[in-house]
This record gives sequence, structure tokens and C-alpha cells, in this order.
Amino acid sequence: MTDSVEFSRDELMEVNAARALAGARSCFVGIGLPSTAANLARATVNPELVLIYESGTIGSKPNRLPLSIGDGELAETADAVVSVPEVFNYWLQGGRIDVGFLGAAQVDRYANINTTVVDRGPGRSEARLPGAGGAPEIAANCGEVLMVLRHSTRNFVKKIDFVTTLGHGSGPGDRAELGLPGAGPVAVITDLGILRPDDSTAELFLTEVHPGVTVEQVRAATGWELKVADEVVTTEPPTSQELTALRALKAAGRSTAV
Amino acid sequence: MTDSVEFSRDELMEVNAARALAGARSCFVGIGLPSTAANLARATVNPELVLIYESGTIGSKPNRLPLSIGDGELAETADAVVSVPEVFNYWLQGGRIDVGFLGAAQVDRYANINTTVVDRGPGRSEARLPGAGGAPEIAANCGEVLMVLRHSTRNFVKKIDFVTTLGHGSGPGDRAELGLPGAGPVAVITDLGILRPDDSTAELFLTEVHPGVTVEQVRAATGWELKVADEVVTTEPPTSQELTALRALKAAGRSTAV
Amino acid sequence: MAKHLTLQEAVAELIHDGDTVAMEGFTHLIPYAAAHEIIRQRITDLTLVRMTPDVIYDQLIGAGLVRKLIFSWGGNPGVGSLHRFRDAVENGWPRPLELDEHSHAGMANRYVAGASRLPFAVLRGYRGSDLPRRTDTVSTVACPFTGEELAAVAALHPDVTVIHAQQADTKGNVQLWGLTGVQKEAVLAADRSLVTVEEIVDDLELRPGGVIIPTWVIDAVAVVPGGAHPSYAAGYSVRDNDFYRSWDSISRDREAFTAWLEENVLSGRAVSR
Amino acid sequence: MAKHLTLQEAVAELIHDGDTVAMEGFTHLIPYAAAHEIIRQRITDLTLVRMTPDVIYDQLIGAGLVRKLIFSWGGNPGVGSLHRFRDAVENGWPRPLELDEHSHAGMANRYVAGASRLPFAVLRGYRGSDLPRRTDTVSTVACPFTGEELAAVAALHPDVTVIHAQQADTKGNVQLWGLTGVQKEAVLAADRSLVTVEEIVDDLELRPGGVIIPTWVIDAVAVVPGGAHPSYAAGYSVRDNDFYRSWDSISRDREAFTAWLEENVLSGRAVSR
Repeated sequence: MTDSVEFSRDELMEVNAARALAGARSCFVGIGLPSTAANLARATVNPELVLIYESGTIGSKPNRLPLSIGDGELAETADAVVSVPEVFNYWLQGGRIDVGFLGAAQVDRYANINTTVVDRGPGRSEARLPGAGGAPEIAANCGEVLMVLRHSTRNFVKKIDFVTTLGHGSGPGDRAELGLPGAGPVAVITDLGILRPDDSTAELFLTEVHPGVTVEQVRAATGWELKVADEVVTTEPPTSQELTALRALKAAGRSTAV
Repeated sequence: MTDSVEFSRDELMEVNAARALAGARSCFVGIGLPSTAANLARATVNPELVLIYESGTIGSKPNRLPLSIGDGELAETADAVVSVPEVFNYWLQGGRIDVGFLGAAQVDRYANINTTVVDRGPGRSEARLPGAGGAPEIAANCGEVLMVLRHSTRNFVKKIDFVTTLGHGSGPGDRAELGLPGAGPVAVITDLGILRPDDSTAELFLTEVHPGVTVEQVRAATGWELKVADEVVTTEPPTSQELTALRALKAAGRSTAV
Repeated sequence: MAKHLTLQEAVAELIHDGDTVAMEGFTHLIPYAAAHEIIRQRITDLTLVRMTPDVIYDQLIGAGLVRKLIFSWGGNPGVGSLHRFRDAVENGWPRPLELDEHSHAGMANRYVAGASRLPFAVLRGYRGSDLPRRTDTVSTVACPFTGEELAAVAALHPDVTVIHAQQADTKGNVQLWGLTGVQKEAVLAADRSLVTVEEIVDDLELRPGGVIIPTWVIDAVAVVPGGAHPSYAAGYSVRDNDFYRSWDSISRDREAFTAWLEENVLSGRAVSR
Repeated sequence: MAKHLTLQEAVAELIHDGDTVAMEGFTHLIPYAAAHEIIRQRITDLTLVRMTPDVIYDQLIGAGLVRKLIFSWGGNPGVGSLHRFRDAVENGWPRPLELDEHSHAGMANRYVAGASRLPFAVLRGYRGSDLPRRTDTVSTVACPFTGEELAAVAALHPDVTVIHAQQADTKGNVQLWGLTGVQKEAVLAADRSLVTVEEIVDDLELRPGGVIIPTWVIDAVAVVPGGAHPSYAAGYSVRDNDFYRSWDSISRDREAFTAWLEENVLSGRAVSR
């Protein structure tokens, strides 16, 4: 059902990221955009979705968007709180999580992720990013990986300067050869559309665009020559229910620093 | 201070085992005689002694003798209850425990312990004992080891049929060569007296007898040619305070199966 | 998500001939009722896993259902020998029993490796012991940083783990408290899991020392009040030490044991006090 | 046994120039007050260890006291970059900062190995990542049972670990609850430990989710109400998200940072809201 309401590019990204979690049982949630998407999914397409945060909360049901991965709300609403070693060893590495949801600073055509350093050219030091966090093992051990980030040639680059977290490596078979248990990235959801890995090459290609976005716009915002599906589908516009839920979550999140 | 009260051989053993814990901060306690000794120590020479049981209780302060290592009393009176993997990995292997207190089925002259199988001669199957339990790692990782068992040629044997738990191996240097962090057995307390390892050979020799026990009696109850200290000391008889505390603990233990 | 089943249904659905089954609980919360249901259903050729086989496995072994035992301490705690276990090992009655024998530290770490989906765990253990000579699940690894050689133990991956807990909620989330032993690891190491509980509550309220196991890692929950007897469930019952003491004479004799089993388990009645 | 000391005494006694110091707390219970005392005492040439360096280490780095950082994620959670951290790494201001960089799973297991007195830990991690190229504390081991190659990480053994907790009793036993992160492991991995607490109580009453650290593995306890601000102590305070947001502009500029440090830390006053 579509409604004639106004929405932003970011909201298109967030709503479609939430929709991607329909049917999942459990999700290991990175902070920021992934957390927005996962909490919106609980409010819309997947009320029973079990959220796991790396701070050790299992089954968090926050009513507002946490600013950080360790907000009190996450612990207070959780089914269980465990130690950080336990969440990584028994739950993530233990193969208990269906979907890992990650953001990224830089992504290449095989959905490999860089969140460590960016080369700024000769004579200049590398630009420092926050680092790996939980991402390498989330991407390795979850059943599958979803990614969400804004689309630009700064983020979608021909070659990443540092492989923090392996997506599909240099193509099909790389994950299996490295013995990575999970299927790896299955969708990259942006503010322009959705990219998915090609079954035979594992290279990301454009399968969906959001309403009002052209294939050319996506190509222009991608740092490599982006392949495009034969039939690019236009995603359903956000419903008023989705937008209401998303805006309520964000409003609650902004008013918590009391 | 000695008193003219009656006491049994077992009580001599138990009282002397408790005295051996004077000054220790923490003790990893096996069930049976070691548990009796450790709880008596808390009631007499060492009220602040921290008892750790392999069921995961840290700082148990039972008012009665537990029948098993997992009696509710141990958990209810503990400072902390942790998982079984944690008690073995963080606390025992972590090098946090001063004294390990063990019983044994068979002991040899180097205080090696067999609690696994006893050879019954040709044509007969091995006699089955309970097995290792926590002993191999208790003996390896505690600062030092105390042992308590009744004295007989069945228990103190020339050669044990199976090394479940290493004491001093085949003599000095064996523990260091194997990289065992703790000092190993420092005293074996029996119902006849006390054996200690010789500084230069690591072989157990008789250093103390209990009141009324002769050196010859101990030699006769030992399955190898027992060496004896130049001056064998007679242990102090139990005080009335020690006996009262011991008997109260046992009486309370017997009356708990309600 | 855990299904709410009767004990009979749950055992029939989850446990099959030839399975490797772990029934954990360190003195506390031992799932006796589930073991008795296995005996009644004559599920056989089992490989049983348990740190402290205890009276519960003495019963399963004596009933002739067990092919192999993976364990670290097989006694009647505070009482003495497990006579059915000894009879099986020493005399092959009612059938031979293969052993895979470890220390407690080794067994605990084997469960940890299983729960962590690692093929092995590392510990400072077994040094100078003859135990590694009798098993192929202890080996060594060298530290790649210091060169030190350490013990390695193979991961445990039971087909089924069975535990007893105090409470489940209507969704099948489980809470246990008191001594919680190695139960969480045993559940997470297994392919399937069954939890018997004292009672179902509308909502679990986290207790001091409480361990929560979420419904989505459990296959079935069955309500069995007193299902840990003669062990105990903190907050619900006390350990029946008299039964443990009486087990010594019941189990010492093959006929006395068989009669006890017939009367107390196979007839479907609860274990007598 | 833990000694009850003032924060000033405890920091002076336990933390020295050149030490490796871990200050843990995963968003919750971050020991800010202790970090500020380190800054006031100008304890320098530190190697700092922390999974999420966060604003607390941005302050220590900016103050020029840090030689090396061992970490896995260095950002201002939910806000953006750590500008003092970036300035040190990218421009060497106020001094160069050496990095030993890991993933969260790797860091957590490095603490576990330290607490377990093992030289290394094994995990299914780092595969396909460039991280191992920039550190000598990641390697591999082969499983002696399956041959599978797994990641190995070197144990962490800080000279001192500092944490903040809700309560200690008069004997120095400590209880924390809510998100308890990797604090127990960090304390047990260290040679010495300091715990700042919200309050002293006569007897600790175990809370749901409570973690007890016994007094005999702690060196000093110091009472510092609000000592986790701008992070929080569940049951005592809420996270000061506004401060975290405001840190972005304070820390972006060297002079603004230096002025903030002078006014809020070196002058001895509490951190302003």
C-alpha cells in the first residue's frame, strides 16, 4: 500500500533496510543505520525479530533509537544480558545469528568493507577511521549479511585501501576457500537503491532503485562501472505506517539525553 | 593447649588437615575429607579462608558439611557463583588459588595420585575407580597441594597402576620440566601422621606422627620402604575447641537430608 | 522456538537410538525424569556425555541402553562407587561400556569449544597424567607466540542435550539459578535440546544468579515438577541425600537394581523416596 | 584484599609511568574519574588497552600521556570520529601514537586468555581481513584433530586494570550489573586492579544480572560517586548523550580541547555537563 506522503532519501534507505529483515529470526546489529533499520523492522515487518548487540544484549526491544551500542535501554529491555566474550564466542561464532547488519565507510564491488584507513595520496598520512569493531566476525559468522550506507563515489570505490571485513573477496569461492561459515553480503541498501551480488560472479549489481531515482544517478554515485539488472525494479514507497514508526523511533531517540 | 578428651584416628587426621590451612587465603576443595578439613579450618584456625568448589562456588561458608560438591548450602552461602568452565579457567587455571586440597585412592612415594583404575592381576579386569574429576588441574595450578587420606598399604603403594594426577613425577625437576605452575604436594596428612616431600629428592618421608602412633605402625601401613625424619615430631592432640567444632560440623551434615 | 510438549512427546521426538546425549547439571538440576522417560521408551545404543555421570547414568547404564560414556568423574557423590557403571566396565553387564575419559577442566572446555563452534579448546591441563594415553580426544598445540605446548581437547557436539531448569515462560524462554554448572554450554553445543522445568510462568523475572536461555535455541520444553529428584531445584526442592545413600545398596546387586527399575521407572511411577 | 583508598591515593599507588593500563566498560561504567586523576598526576608513556577507546581515551591521548593504543574500535559512539585519537595517529600531535589494532572478537578473546593464564586464544576470526598484516599479535594454529586452521590471538596482561562499578562492600567485594562487558576478564587478566564505585554498602546483595568480583583479586577500591560520567552507572545515572555530542566540537580543535582539559580536569573540578 502506498501513500502520497513526503519522505527523504534517508528514509527510503531506512525503510528498505528494515524490509530486508522480514522473515529473519535473529539479527546482530551494528550501531547507526543498521540499528535504525533493525528497530524499524521490529515496529513493522518483523515484531518478533531478536536483536543482538555486541555490548552483550540478546533480545533487546528498545522503544527509542539507542545513540550508542551500550545504552541502558538495550540492557533493560533485553531477554538476556551476557558478557562481551560470550556474545562473540557462544552466540556470534556459535552460528546462532541469521543476519548481520553492517554499515561501512568504503565498499568495493565485491562488498568488501573498509572501516580502518583511507589513503590520501603521496606525502599525506592515511586518514584514520574507527576500525573493525565487531564487523569481521559478524560478516564471517552470521547466516547472511545486509549492509546499509549512503551512496556516493566516496563510499562505493573501485578499490578499497584496506580490507577490514571480507565480503566476497575477489569473487565466488573465496569465502568457501577461507572457510567462512556464512553466505556473506546478500544486499547493500543505499539511499538510491539496492545492490545485490551476482550469483555467478559475486559482483554487486543494481537490482532496485527507489522511487524517483534513475539508474544513471546510481551509476554516477558508484566508483566503478556498475552493472545493472536487466529489469531494475522500483522499490515500493514507504507506507504511512512505516514512516510514522520510523519518525517516532527517531523522535524518541533525540529526546533521551536528559 | 591440649585437653584430656577422647578422639578417634579419623579426627586426628581431620584436625591436622584443618591446621595445615592456617595462613592460606584460598583453597580449592575436593569433596569428602578435604571438604571436612577446609570447613573445620574456617571454624578454627582460618575463619577468613576462601573456599572454592568445582561446582562454581567462590567463598562458600557452609554451616554444615556438604554431602556433595553441589549441595545448595554451598551456593547459598557463597560470595559468588560462577559457571563450571569459569571456575576452572579463570579461577583455577588463572592461578588465583593458594592451596588445592585433594583426597586419593592410591598414592606413591612421589605423591602421584591414582583415582582411575587398579590392576587386579592377570586374568582379571581392572578395578574401576571414579576417575580424575578436577584433580589433575587442581594439582597443576594451585600454589601448593595438600592431600588427606587414610594410611594403609592399599592406599600407599610402591607403584600406582595409573597416574591420574601428577604429584612430583619421578622426582625433583619433573614438575618444572612439564611447566606445572604450582609447587605440587607439600604434605600428605593421614590418620597416622604426616608425610612431606624431601627437599632434595621430592620423595615423601615421615615428619610427624599423631599422639599414640609409632613410627613402626606408619612403616607397616606404607607400601614402600618409608624414609623417616631424623626427629619425628608428635602432633599436638586436638583441642576441645577443635573437636567440638568438628563434631558440630559433622552432626549438622548428617541431619540435612530432610 | 521451543515447543511446549509433554515429556513423553519430547523424548520421542528429540532422542533416537544411537544418539550422543548430554544430560547436564552439576549435582543440582539433574534431569532424572527425562532419563527415566528414555528408559521407558527403551531408546538404546546411546553415547552418553556428562562431567559427573552420577546416579542418573548409573540407571541408564544398568538398563542396558548405553554403548559409550564420555565423562570425567563417575562416582556417587559423598557416598561411593557407581555400581552399575563399575559392573558394566569391569564385567560387561548388561553390555560392555566404552569409555572416553577426561578431567573436569577438559570436559568443561570441550563443551565451551562446542558452544563456540570451534573444533577444539586449549587448556593448561593433563600434564604428567596418563589420561591422554587412553583417549584420542586429547592432544597438544604449540602457542604461536611463545612456543609453549598446551593441551588441546576436541569439541563436544551432542546430538541432544537435556537439562532441567526452574522456570520457562509461555514462549519457551528458560531460567535456571543457583549452581548453573555447564548447562548453557551443553545446550549451545548440541544440535537439539530439551529442557524440563518445574513450572511455566507468564513472564520470566530475572533472578540474582539467574541464567536465561532464549527459546530460539531450545527445541522443546516439558513441564515436569520434581523432574530433578533425587537431585534438587533451588527454590523448589532440597537434595534427597537419603536416596543417594540408599542407591548404594540398591545398585550393588543386579537383581535389586532390576527390581528397583521395574517398580520405580518402568511401571511409570515416580522415583520413590 | 582490596584496600579502601581515595582515588588520588589509589592512582598514585597502582599506576606508574610506562605501564600498560586497561580501562574497560562497554559504553556503561566507563571509569572517567580515574582517567582524569591519571591526567592530573601526569602519569605518562602509557600503553592503553580498551576495546572501544571512546572519549575517555581521546582525553588521555590528547593530554599527551599515551605511547601506544591496543584497541578494536576507536570512535565516539553514535557521534563520529575521535578527533584527538585521529590527530595523534595522523599528525603525531601531541606525540605519535603506536597502534595494535584488532577486531572486537579478537580483543575479547585476548582478555579471556589473559584471565585464564593462557598465552593465546583461538577463534574463528580475521579471515580475509588485512588486520593481521599490521600486528604481530594475530597468528594461526591448526586444530590437532581436524587440521582446520584458526586464528590465534596473543593474551593481554595489563599491568593495571581500572573499572567502575556500582557497589563495593566494606571488605572490598565489588558488584556491577547491567551491561558488564569484559570487565571481569580485564580485572583477572591484570597484575593489579583498581575499582571505583558509586557507593559502599555494608553487605552486597546480589542483583539480577549482577557480577561479583571478590575483594581478594582487587588491589584497591575508591569511592567516586558519578565516576563514570559522561557514561552511566545503571541504577545511579543515565548516559549524558549531550556531552558525547558536544565532545565532537570540543575535541576537533587543539586549543578548544586544551582549554577544556585545563578547566574541567586539571583544575580538579568535575567534568561539566
